[in-house]
Amino acid sequence: MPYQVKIDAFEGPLDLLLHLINRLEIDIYDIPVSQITEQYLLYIHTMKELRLDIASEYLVMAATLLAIKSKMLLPKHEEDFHDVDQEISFEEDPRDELVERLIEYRKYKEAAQDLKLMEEDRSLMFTKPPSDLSGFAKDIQPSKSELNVSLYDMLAAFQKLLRRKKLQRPLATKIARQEISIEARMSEIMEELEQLKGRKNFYDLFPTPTKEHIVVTFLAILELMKRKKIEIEQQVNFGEIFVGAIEEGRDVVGNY
Amino acid sequence: MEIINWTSILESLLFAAGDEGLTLKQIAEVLEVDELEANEIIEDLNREYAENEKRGVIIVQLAGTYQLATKKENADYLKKLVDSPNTSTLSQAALETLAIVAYKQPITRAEIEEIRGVKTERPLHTLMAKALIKEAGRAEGTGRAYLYGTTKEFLDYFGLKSLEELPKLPEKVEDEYIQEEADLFFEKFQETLNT
Amino acid sequence: MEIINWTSILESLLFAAGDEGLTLKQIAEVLEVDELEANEIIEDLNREYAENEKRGVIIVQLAGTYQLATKKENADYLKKLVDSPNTSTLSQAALETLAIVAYKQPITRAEIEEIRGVKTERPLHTLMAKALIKEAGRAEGTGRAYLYGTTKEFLDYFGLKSLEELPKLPEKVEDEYIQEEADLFFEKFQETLNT
Repeated sequence: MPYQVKIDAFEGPLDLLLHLINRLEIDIYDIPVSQITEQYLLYIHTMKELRLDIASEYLVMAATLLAIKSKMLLPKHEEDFHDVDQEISFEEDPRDELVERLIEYRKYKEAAQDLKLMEEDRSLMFTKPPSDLSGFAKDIQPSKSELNVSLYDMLAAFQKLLRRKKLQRPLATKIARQEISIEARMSEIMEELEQLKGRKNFYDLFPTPTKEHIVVTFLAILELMKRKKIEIEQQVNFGEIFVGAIEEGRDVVGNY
Repeated sequence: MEIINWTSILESLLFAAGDEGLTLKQIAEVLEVDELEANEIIEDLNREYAENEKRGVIIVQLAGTYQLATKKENADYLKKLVDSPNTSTLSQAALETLAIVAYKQPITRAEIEEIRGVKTERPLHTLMAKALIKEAGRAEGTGRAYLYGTTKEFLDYFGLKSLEELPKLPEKVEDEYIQEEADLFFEKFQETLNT
Repeated sequence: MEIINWTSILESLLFAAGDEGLTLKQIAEVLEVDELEANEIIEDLNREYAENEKRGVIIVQLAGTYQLATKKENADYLKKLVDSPNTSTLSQAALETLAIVAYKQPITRAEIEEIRGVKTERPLHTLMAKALIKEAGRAEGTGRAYLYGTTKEFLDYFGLKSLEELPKLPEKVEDEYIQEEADLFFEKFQETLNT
């Protein structure tokens, strides 16, 4: 299976080029094409050495750079022709299009940086969920009509909820100290899985964010695997892990 | 010398804790003072609330926790807010609840409240009345609480053919792995350059 | 004569509304005043919050609503109480994509990929799932590709009142910035080496 990772610390060929331009302290409006091409290819080569999948965009850019390089090396035979309108031949610098793309991309890269700072700043503010106002409501049945929301509204509400940093619950400390045995956690997990009648995301088996609970849960899962009560499935590296109960009656060799 | 505004910090804490409230112990721990001092800060803030007529909240003690609550004398306005026609479409509370039910069904009310951190009776009621969710059996175990799930109307309303069409939630964990991998690669890459 | 403490009532309302927030219109309606007066009451309360150091909250305007939030300077204390402190932030790919959508909306995926120079399916997916962008119609012409635009949640997430508050897109990036960026890069690189 190919090593499926985002191959680089860069966001694509343009980002890589910008980085090389910065590192080599090159004027973006006057890029020495052969130098940058050499550096770029070195990078691609290294990725190959490491047997990493190289996104096709990187190869396309390599080809583009080579094309520009060869265009710039071409002896300008036609120059005599263009004596009269030199301006046109000046405009046709083979690098122009690339430079334009780099500058355009850099604009948004910087804007992304601004957004990052804003994200950070915003995260310093905490809000609270809307209070339960049922005590103030008249007891009228809400009507079935007049719904006016979209799927996005629902998703947004959910994200807001997830984003809302939940403070520790006052009871959390008590729950943490209430020791749960591996055996008990095992039956809990089995009960959860059987009730579900399907597979459950591995991470959903860790609802309580205390170290003890996580460790106990983890050991419980290992033990259940050993006893062939559950099976774990992961389709790709770093993909989601699913846990499912092995149905009883299924032919399983076990020593329990 | 830096002056620490204890009451300001306490107000921030109590505000963010919302209906869950905070215990004296929690407050003392976060402020890094002993419980006696914490108690004084609480009283300080509460005095400010009680005496300053511009303030609309007070501190109440409920089930061993301190929490903020709106002043009773403003109840009429809160009633008006609830009945205001502008709040008659699905509220944030109802939408949150609906999303939780949609993604985590079948789910009990207690589990929803665990996620939301607030009472969820009314939003559930609203959603049932609008036929977006329904009772879908009972949970195992003590209490045998009702389980909630979405309805056909829910799918119709959002133009979904099936629940599988719900947008997938982003996998946080996966992204983190990718970042690690990227770092690892970068490190290796630099090594090869330097050799 | 009965004196109505407008700021007290407003504080109660904003507290109860939480992060659902209230629009100026809602506030005016519930208080039974016109929007100009409502605005004055809001400013009055916010002045009290800003000037009184004992206060731990402020009024913020997010995506067209007013809501209460804790003061930024108390963040360190609040973080101590947060359940899972490793909050996920957006990846670089997602931020870049989002920046392009924000400034060029409505925009198709092909146009975004043209600017970024890479496939952008995954970041778009993440941003949709996080409700930061949405499908905003279809482009004219063959294919009728989806157009993407930002959502209200986008404004809320970045602490913006409206899209107009977005920082201006730099027409020409200064060299100074490039240098800074390079420095940052090498700093990161060093970190990677040292770990």
